[in-house]
Amino acid sequence: MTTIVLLTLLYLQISPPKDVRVFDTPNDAGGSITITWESSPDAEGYRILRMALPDSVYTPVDWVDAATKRYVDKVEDGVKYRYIIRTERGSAYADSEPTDEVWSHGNVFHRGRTNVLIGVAVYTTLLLSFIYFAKRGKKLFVRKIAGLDAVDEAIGRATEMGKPVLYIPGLSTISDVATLASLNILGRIARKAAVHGTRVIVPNRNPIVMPVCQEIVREACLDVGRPDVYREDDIFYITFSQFGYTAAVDGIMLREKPAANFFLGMFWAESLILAETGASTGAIQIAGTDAIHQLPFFITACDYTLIGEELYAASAYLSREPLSLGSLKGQDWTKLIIGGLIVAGVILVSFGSDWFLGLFSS
Amino acid sequence: MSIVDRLKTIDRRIIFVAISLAVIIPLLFPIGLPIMVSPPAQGLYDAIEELKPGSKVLLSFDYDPSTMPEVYPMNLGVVRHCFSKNIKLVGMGLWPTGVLLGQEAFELLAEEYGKTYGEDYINLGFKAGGIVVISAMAENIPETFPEDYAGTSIEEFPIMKGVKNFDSFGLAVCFSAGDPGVREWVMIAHSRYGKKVGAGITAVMAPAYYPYLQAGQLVGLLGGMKGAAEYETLLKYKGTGSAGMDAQSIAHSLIIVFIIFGNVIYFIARRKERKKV
Amino acid sequence: MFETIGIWIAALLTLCIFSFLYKDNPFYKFAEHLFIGVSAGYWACYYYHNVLQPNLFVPLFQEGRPIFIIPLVLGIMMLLHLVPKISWISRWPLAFIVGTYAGYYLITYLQTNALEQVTATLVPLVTFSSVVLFVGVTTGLVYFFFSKEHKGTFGGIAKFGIWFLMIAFGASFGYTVMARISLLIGRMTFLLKDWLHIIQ
Amino acid sequence: MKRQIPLIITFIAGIVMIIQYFIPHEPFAGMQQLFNQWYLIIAAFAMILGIGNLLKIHSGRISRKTSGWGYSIVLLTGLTVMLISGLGWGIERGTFFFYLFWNLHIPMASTMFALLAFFVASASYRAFRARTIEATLLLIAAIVVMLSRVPLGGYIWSKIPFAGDWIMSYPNMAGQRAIMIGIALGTVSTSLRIILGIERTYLGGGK
Repeated sequence: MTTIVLLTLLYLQISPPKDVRVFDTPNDAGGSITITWESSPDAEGYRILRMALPDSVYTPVDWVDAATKRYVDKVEDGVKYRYIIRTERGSAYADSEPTDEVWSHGNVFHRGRTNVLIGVAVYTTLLLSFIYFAKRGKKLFVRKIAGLDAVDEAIGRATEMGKPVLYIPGLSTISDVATLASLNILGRIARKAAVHGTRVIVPNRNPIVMPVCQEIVREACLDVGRPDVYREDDIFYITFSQFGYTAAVDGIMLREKPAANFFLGMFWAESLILAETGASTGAIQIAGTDAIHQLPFFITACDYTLIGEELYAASAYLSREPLSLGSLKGQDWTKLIIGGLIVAGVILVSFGSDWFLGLFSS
Repeated sequence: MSIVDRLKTIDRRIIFVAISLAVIIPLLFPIGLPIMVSPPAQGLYDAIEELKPGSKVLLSFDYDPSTMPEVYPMNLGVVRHCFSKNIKLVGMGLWPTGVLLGQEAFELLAEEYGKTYGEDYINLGFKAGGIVVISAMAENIPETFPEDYAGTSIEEFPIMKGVKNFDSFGLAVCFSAGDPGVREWVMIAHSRYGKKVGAGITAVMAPAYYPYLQAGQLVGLLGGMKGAAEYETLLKYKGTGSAGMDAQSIAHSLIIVFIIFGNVIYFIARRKERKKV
Repeated sequence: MFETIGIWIAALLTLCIFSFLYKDNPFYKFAEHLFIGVSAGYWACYYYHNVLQPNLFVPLFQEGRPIFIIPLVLGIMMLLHLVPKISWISRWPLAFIVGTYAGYYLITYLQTNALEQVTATLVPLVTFSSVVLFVGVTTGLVYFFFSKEHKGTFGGIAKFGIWFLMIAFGASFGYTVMARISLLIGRMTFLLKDWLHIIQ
Repeated sequence: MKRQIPLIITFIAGIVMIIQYFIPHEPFAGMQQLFNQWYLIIAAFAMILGIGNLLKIHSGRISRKTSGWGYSIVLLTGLTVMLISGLGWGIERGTFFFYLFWNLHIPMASTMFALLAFFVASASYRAFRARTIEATLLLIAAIVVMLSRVPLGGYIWSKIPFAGDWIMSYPNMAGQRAIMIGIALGTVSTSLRIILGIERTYLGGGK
């Protein structure tokens, strides 16, 4: 009798979790239900109990510690479930009310990403229409990009001095846009160098980029009718280690004394080590990267630096190929639109209107 | 060649020697310049002070040996602080080598404070995927990390009992030297699940994270060796962070002097040339 | 014992690398080549144990997931670059990688790098600082406008933009100096403390 | 065949990635992770290509006895020892591989990284000269921010730490933002050109 009383007392002392909510986990592929609750001050932990309808028995699924207030359960799609969250303390416990019926299903569209969809749609339409105009033969102008005009001068100097050109295609992988932009420029440089019979040394950190560089330089030599200039051993892999690669390139700069160094692509902290060593050998240095943190170092230690988007624009600038020029135009016009949005937005916000901000957040 | 001309084309090896001395001498003969604690460092310290003994803190070791001089002292500082307050620690890493360094810190201090692996602290190891790993942890930690760094099932360790997601932790601290790191922790653990997040990061990264601090997305921030030294000051303890601060200030000031000197020489030379014309 | 030998090796190699600051020399060359060999080997083993094992061999051979034959074939195609006659097959895996990331960047960059930055710029022009921010971003954008020669008023605005970029570069440079010194302090501490035991 | 199939692969891979971003439903769920895994596998195979290239070049140097061929022996020895120990006995803590990693690789990498302290000094001495307006702005911003980071700055003028922070959070932020927006637009447009097969440098030769 006393035990029953004591147990009841204990039972009464413990409060169940409050405000238990269940819902189908949003924006997912299905198979999952989320349960949340307000913690009970008495809990040592909570037991999650689940009943799949039409069953009538709750079975324990899991036990979580007292700090937990959210549980994601893996379930079968389309089956209806009810849950109970049980506060536990020693052998005493208190159950929450059973939840409403809930079932999970996969979502066909991610609702939080509508504004991205619209943004991408608008931008690609703009780009596509400019590419279309370019294809139709509309003349397109591109402003001067100082670093690129210096490329010929640099190769010319290397030829005069009878020294090689060093080309670093960045340290990143092939899918990096900076690497692709760099490979475009490599093709042009290799062609110019091949005409003069100047060696181009391309050390690689990324083994995926290496074979592409080889192919680009080989084709460039073939293109200008100088297959004899191509030396496969000049386009090689060093190591995937960032600083191992840096150590090796520093060595190459001091031993081969290239007359021109090109650092184009993605760089990390090694940027200044490379650029300063290159500067000490007296080479003309042309750099370009979209790594914002490395730009200051290239700006201080190199003769010319392509800043961010200028690197991407380089391939259009050098090739004057209409499709690339067209998409560059598209970028420019989008910049105008963004500039306009900023001006309009700042004016609106200054007068206390906030709805504009909501358009951009997800 | 006049003195001015010679100074204009100064051999950079002279600069190198000067910098080396500016670092070595203060390390050998410390001056003990005062270290002022900045609000971001105080913020992280307070966040840990507020936690009750027995609560859990999640540590993410997202750095590597090359940034060890900056980040490792912070890692030691935070582990020391938590162990001294009997706070339990769960470590993990989004960078493979970070896990090793985190484990070093754990073992070093566990001995000092008499802590047991699996009860007072655990290292869940490395998992590739960055933000995906953090999102998966928010749903289910035992599923994301079924084993600890040494391959033992986490069910065998009392510290992991009932730990399902971030709710079990009073705070998450990310020691970060790049991506993935703090940004991902803030995006998922704080912005989506409301967890308090603190960070210890390299000085290079620090400016990018001040906005996070202002917006309250980070409870505290240690930036570079200076941040580590500040934390050591708060713990009333002298570690490698504090030891480096003298050298840091002197070498840094020396570089400023070099720049000013370089410009003075440049202007004198230019005036001379103009006179010649 | 092993630890002491390890510290000595580490210390001597540290000095070999530092010797580069004086000039190129046999010690540096030795360390450099050793470094290349060791690190290339390290990353190859790392990829074998942390990528090929868990991401390919386990799902394919232990869990029997046939879809993983695709990356295996793509990987082997990559190696066919070595066979001159069919080296063009190595373009297939490249095409897969480049395509995948192009799709990924197409949707993620616009949001994280453009939309979020624009939103952050939309602040009321009530303080001097907010005006600076506004002017800096807009004139900076003008600098990156490629379709018009930078002349006249337009050139003037672009010039203003490049000034902002220069301030940004100077500031970031100045900010990182301290971090770079810490790295040197780290190495010096290793030499003076762990190796020579001169400091505590 | 040599060009068409890769272009089709690129197109399909790109489109799938775009779709999976907006549609969380099967079969697109988890696609991004799967493709990322595949990328890593291809990268691992490329690593074999890289190691092969390294072996070819340095064994060539040794057999031809070109100048400095002795260093090639050092390189190949380091490579072989790492490969044998790592593939044979694993890479965990406590293995010989790890010992070499810890006592050879890490100290050399950290020291290379630490060279930056010297180069930051020499670059700033050489390049931070008030030659033009641009260079002067660069110089002033750098000096103010540098001073704000050490106690010295506060002694010179108590407002310097504040000025440094201000430059970092406003003019610096503005400049970086302009660059970032440009990069984002450039990246998206390059990606579009890749998917449409206009940009095809990665196939070699650029044609």
